[in-house]
Amino acid sequence: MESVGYYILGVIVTIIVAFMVGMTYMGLSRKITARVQNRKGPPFYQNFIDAFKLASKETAIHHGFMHHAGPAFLMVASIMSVLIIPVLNDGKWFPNLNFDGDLIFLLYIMVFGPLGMALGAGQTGNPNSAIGVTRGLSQMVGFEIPWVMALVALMMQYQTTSLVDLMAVQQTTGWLMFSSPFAFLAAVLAMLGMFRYSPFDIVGAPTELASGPVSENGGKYLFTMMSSGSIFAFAKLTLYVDLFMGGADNLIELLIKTFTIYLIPMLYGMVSPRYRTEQAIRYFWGWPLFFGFLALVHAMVF
Amino acid sequence: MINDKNSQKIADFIKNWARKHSIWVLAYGTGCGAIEIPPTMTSRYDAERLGVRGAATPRQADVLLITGYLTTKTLKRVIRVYEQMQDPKYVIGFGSCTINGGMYYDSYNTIKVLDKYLPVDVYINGCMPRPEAVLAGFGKLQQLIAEGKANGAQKYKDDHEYYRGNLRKIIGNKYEMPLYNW
Amino acid sequence: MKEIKADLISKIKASFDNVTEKDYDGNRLDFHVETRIIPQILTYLKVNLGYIHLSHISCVDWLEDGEFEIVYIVWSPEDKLKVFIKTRIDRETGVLPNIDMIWRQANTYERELKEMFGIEVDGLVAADEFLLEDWEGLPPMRRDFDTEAYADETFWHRPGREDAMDVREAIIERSREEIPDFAKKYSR
Amino acid sequence: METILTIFIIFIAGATGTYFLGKLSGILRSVIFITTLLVTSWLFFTAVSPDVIIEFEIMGILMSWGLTPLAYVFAIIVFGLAIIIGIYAIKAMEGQRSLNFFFANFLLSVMAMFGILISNDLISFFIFWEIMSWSSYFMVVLNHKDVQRSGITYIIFCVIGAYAMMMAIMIIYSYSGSVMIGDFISNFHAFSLGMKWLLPILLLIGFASKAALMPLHVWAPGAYSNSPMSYTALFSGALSKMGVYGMVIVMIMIVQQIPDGYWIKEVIAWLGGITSAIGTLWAIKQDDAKRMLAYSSVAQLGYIIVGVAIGTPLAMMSGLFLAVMHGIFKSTLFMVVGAIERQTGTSNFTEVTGLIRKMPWTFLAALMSIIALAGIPPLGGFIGKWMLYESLMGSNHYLLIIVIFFSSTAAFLYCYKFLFGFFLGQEEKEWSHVKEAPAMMVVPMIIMAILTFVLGVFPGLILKPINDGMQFLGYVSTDNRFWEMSTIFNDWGNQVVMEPIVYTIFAIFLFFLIFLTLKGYKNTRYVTTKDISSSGEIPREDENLTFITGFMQPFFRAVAPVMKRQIDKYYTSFGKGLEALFDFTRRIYTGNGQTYALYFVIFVILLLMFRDSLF
Amino acid sequence: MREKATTLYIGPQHPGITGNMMVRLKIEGDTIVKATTEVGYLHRAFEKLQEKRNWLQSFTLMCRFCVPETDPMEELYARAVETIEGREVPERAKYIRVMVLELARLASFMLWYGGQNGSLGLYTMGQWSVGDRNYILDLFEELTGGRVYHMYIWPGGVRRDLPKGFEQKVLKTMDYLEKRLDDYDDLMFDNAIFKKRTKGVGIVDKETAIEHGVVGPVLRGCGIRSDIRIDDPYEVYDKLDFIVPTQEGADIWARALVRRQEARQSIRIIRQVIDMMPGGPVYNKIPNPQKWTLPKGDAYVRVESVRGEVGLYAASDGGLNPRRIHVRGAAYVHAITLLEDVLVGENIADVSAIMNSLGTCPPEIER
Repeated sequence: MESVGYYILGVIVTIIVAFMVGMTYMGLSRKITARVQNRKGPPFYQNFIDAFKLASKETAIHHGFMHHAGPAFLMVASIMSVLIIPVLNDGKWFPNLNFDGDLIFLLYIMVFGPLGMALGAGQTGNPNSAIGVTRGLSQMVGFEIPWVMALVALMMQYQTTSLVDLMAVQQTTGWLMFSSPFAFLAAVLAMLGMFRYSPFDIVGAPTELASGPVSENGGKYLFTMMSSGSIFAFAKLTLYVDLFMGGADNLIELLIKTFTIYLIPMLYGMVSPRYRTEQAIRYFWGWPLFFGFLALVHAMVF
Repeated sequence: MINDKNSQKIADFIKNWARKHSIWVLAYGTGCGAIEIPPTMTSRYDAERLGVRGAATPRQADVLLITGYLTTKTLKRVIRVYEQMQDPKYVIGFGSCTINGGMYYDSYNTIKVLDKYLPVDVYINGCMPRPEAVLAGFGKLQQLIAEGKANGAQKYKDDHEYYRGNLRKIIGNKYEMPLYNW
Repeated sequence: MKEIKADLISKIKASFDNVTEKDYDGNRLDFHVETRIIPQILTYLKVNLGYIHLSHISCVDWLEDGEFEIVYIVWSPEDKLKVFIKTRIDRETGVLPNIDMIWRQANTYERELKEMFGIEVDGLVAADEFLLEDWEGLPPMRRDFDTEAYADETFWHRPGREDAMDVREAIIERSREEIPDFAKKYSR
Repeated sequence: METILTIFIIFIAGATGTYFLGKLSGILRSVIFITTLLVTSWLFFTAVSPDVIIEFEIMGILMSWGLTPLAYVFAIIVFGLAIIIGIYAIKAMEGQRSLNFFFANFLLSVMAMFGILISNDLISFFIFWEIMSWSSYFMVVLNHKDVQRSGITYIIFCVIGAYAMMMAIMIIYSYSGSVMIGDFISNFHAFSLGMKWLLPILLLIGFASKAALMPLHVWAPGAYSNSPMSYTALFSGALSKMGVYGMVIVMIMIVQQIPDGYWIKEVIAWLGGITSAIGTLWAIKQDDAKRMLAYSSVAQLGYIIVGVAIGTPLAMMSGLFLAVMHGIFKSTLFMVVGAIERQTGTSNFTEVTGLIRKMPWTFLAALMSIIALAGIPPLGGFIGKWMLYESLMGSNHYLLIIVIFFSSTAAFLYCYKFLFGFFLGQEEKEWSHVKEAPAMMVVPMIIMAILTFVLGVFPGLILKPINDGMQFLGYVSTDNRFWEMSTIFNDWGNQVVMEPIVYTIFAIFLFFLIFLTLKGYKNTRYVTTKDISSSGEIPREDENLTFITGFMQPFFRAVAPVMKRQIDKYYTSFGKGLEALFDFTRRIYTGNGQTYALYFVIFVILLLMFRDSLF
Repeated sequence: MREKATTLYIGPQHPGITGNMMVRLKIEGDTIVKATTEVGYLHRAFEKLQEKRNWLQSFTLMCRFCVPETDPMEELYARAVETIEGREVPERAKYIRVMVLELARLASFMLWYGGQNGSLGLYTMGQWSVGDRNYILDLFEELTGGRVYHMYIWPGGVRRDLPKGFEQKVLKTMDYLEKRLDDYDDLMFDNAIFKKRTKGVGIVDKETAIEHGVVGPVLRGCGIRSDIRIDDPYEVYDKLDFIVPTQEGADIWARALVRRQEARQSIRIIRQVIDMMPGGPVYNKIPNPQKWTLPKGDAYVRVESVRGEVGLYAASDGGLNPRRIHVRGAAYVHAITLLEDVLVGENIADVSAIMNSLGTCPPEIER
């Protein structure tokens, strides 16, 4: 961190990398889904075209200030998460707002965006949006509990709330995935909900709610949300890698690890119908919660 | 430095290229043509490889696919949906019945000529058009977009009175058709 | 089948007056009845004789007689017999009894009769509109409604429809065009 | 003359003046009311220091008044809220009945709270406590509606608490012969073991009933929603904190002296956790904003009590910080509801929708307070939540942290419901006449909203006095971490610096807001909420397109097998017990709370007069 | 005063709707308190147009009645005309008709597989089954020249004989599809989430079914063994050996199981028909269509489609044109009164699944 200029440049590069990787992953997910479904599928860069097209839409409508600003809230959450989560182990190449990656702060900043977006969706006055938001919030209560249990277990076990410290621990002890297996299981099962792939795509379920909260967003608004989504996806994947897979030393390693993680919700989603809201919540309060408890017990005992 | 016209041209080219390869079709099966849309979208014909993909609500959609005849009751909804779509937007008339009424030429409840009510960019004829024909229709639309000729939205804006007048003629004054977008 | 039919005819005739029957080949039997006993005879068929399935309600416009013929078709899964209950009502003043308390789906049929033929159904509870929206004028399924004239008056027709010239021209024009690349590539 | 006494005299004079002169003219009443508050606040903030102690004797009992550093923190809440809510109340109460009584009572409440905070002896503490209870009770029954349920429930719980407290005071006095709090604390080790357990529990019952700790929270929804919103803001924001104040003293000063007193702390902490979870669940279910906020208050006080009960330095600090924050954002929210009720005539979510463009400033205040309530950075609520989690982790409360996290995540549901129900959704014709609340109501709300923001960026502003108070309680401040302006630390040495975070958040937000605004500025249009993509149909006029009835039904369906049966059972049995209690009290007394309060006072005075012959 | 319940429109422009129709839902929470079906978006006035056409011209309109499954409509019309006229149909034509009808049923089942799973968010299934459906449509294309509208079964027989080697192609396709149906089972019926989503949802019990005149798989799904092919056999169904499956559950799951077995039964029937197919002519020639009149009379014929009984009432006044053609669609019963009753108390998440399960097909309702 020699200078402010270097710092800002690094931040921008981090965001751009996150955007590109997230978009590419989503494109690859479409491609892989297509292959499973017996078809050729769009090119992997299709999402970039879609995003660019959305950005180049000529007109847009909004239903008021909150609806107008909703995607900006979402962007705050995604970019803040990217900036807080250390991308690589040494942190030289991708500098970020280094508060040691405080996990509690991260937990809360990650819900900042969805809530802002929910307010935007609320202002549209579209019942589909409101229903989608209530579903999303309910589901969030569902998967946050096992997710927090996993995190608390880790934090307690290693007496730190800092992601950087946890990554440093893994340099000596090996991947937390193996030393805290229950926390990993709980966190991965919670991740299924976090990524909102099937069977947890209840928020924007097209056949039920006609795409839910985003049903009034088009053009630049949808573009911002799409970009934010891809950045957020990258942030979440990096978080998992940092937490459980020992972080990454270089970009290639990071890509391999994140994509491996990303395959889990994607492949599960391809062959699953969608849960109803209460079923989704109950799912998270079943096995994931049990693993969460085991993780806590594990943390207490060791 | 950079010629304004040239940069405009390049920007237009890139924009049109993106629009051409990302066509989001509104999920609205207005008529019996809707039966050939699933095959077009699914594994054998797979329109997604051309960037064609469904959109759930009009705010996100680029293309309004009029799959066949429009009854007067549907016409009102179609026009409302069309007006809620964002520019640039395109209309594909699908099937013979959108062109000249097809076999419903003497029906009291279907319109015969779609382009009196909506600015149609591409017609796909046949009853019913095969998925290949639908793909060809999308190909034609892509071609028009690339050439910058698919400007139906502008036409609709310019001739709004004309289109609205034609609509009024059918639905009379009883039905409240709010002037939302214009 | 013959015995079943004979049994049915005797039972119906014993319970209702002014019933004339007409026998057909196969599993079909017609009864011509008065309009007012329609609910009773249908209830009787459903409750006492096992004709539990209302298959169809149709209406034929006999313009020259000035009457509508309403046909109720019921079916018994045990007898394997289709029974047609036919009745005639006046085109202008006729009122049909409501039978949707016997079979719920009759409600839909009656809504359609009301809208398409303008037949009043006594005691029908349903929304005003069924298939048409803001329809004014003659109910369209009446035979004196001229759909072609209405269409000509209301809608545009693309010129050239008479001999389909435009389509032919389009086909010729189309055949001169280059086949698009992707069509070459992907069409089977 | 001593400043403290001056403040009291001004309060009493102000209350009397408000009541009697207010009958002459409304303006005079407002002037007296606001002058009283302004003068006393000014005196408090400028002239009162925590050192001065005055002692005097009434009826042979030594009274000792003085402001401890701990009480100073609470006094800040009381006076800060009182002045802001006072300004708000003048406009908000316009045109309502018995205003003289309201404003006089308001002043009495503030005075009583101040009295509680300065009392160093148990007798005056108790007297002020009772004054506070009565005055708040009169506010609950001010509207003369639902007196039977809300009013009687409230006074019964007041009395339960007061009896428990009084019993404790009697015991203390009869054992040690002194009513000084300081004496009691220093002599506590001399009590027998049974007394050592009984006294704190009695006192805790007394305080917990005011802080609405489960199972003593039953009165809260009715009382909060039944009093005028201008008072509920004070009620929930400041008055309930008096219970917390008492609990802090008991938990830290007394419980620590009990051998195995650890268990009391654990039980109270768990009660606090469960209170927060159940309060949250009930809050989500409410369709009326007042009741929702009431249950939300119960839940939030649960967090505070958890922090206080855990008692590690960080936990205590988080508890006190949350107390301050809760005072700010909850009173803002009650003020918002008051404003909405004033402008629309209802506080029910299912009736009001789409006010955002009619009442933008109110919305802003509500938004900021809700973000603070939800604990989302960068506003002040986050600091408290952060410290609470860190302290729970530092003290190894594995499961409690999950309970707290559950309730604070579930709190998002009612937070969203509050904003959505009032401000978002369809803009209906029915409410097209609604105007923004008058400036005198909006400005206090906005000031409070800004406060939540300022405290979020610079928590040190309030952490400094809290730290002083904690030193008074016996916490040794080892490093300077407690009064760093913008940084918060946990027990393990991790830290969060708020300032750069806040700046980054605002930078990103503004960047994208500008991007969204400027990109295609000319072609971006505002459209009404009637022009939604409702599947191509045009909605009919009489159709309700706002989704608010049964808002979180799927969530409740999911929690039903886990929670619902137990809650129901608990509540029905508790309700039955409560009704039996009602009947019992009604048989003894006339059923009128005011009469009963009089009996009670006489009883207390008699006891005090004949104390020598009794013990 | 506004209503307490929220209004939610499912359709006409909605990804979850089964066609161009609308269900107006009143919801409280996510529970439906009232549902109203609104139709008429597809009303083309076929029956009016047919009165203006002659008997053969009317036939071309027939297959457009219900798009997902066009052949039963042609069969209905052909049989109605034959019944009124008393025209004989050659034996081979009957077998070909059964084959075509069963192929159409199978194609429709494949579409249902896609629709039912798409409504629950399992899009992979839709991609598979709708893609495989193309193989059946290929057969149709070879046989009739059209993928969707065949106009093959017409009064007096079928339009032309089977092409050379067609039977083998059909059998090969059947082998392939049978294999694929097992894959579908793995994806769909072995799926715990699918089971959770469909069990106990959209219940149509026996009483409701009889009260509403429910037909087809919905009726069989509540335990009543009823099938037009057995009860009121037409063509050569009485000579064929097949099972009519029933289930007791009366919910979406039960109906899905019924359809799953029926799809296999269709394959079985097709194999039998090809096995038993006699030689001979396929077409009993009709007179000059411009002068073709039918005797005065009426007929009501029924066919078992995928959604259940489809009937057609035809009346002739002895003239060149039909006096009245009136189609009774299965969806006519299912999509309006039944759907309105079934949806009450259900979750909004299940609306689309219930509609798919009941077989609501709007073009058949509105005609």
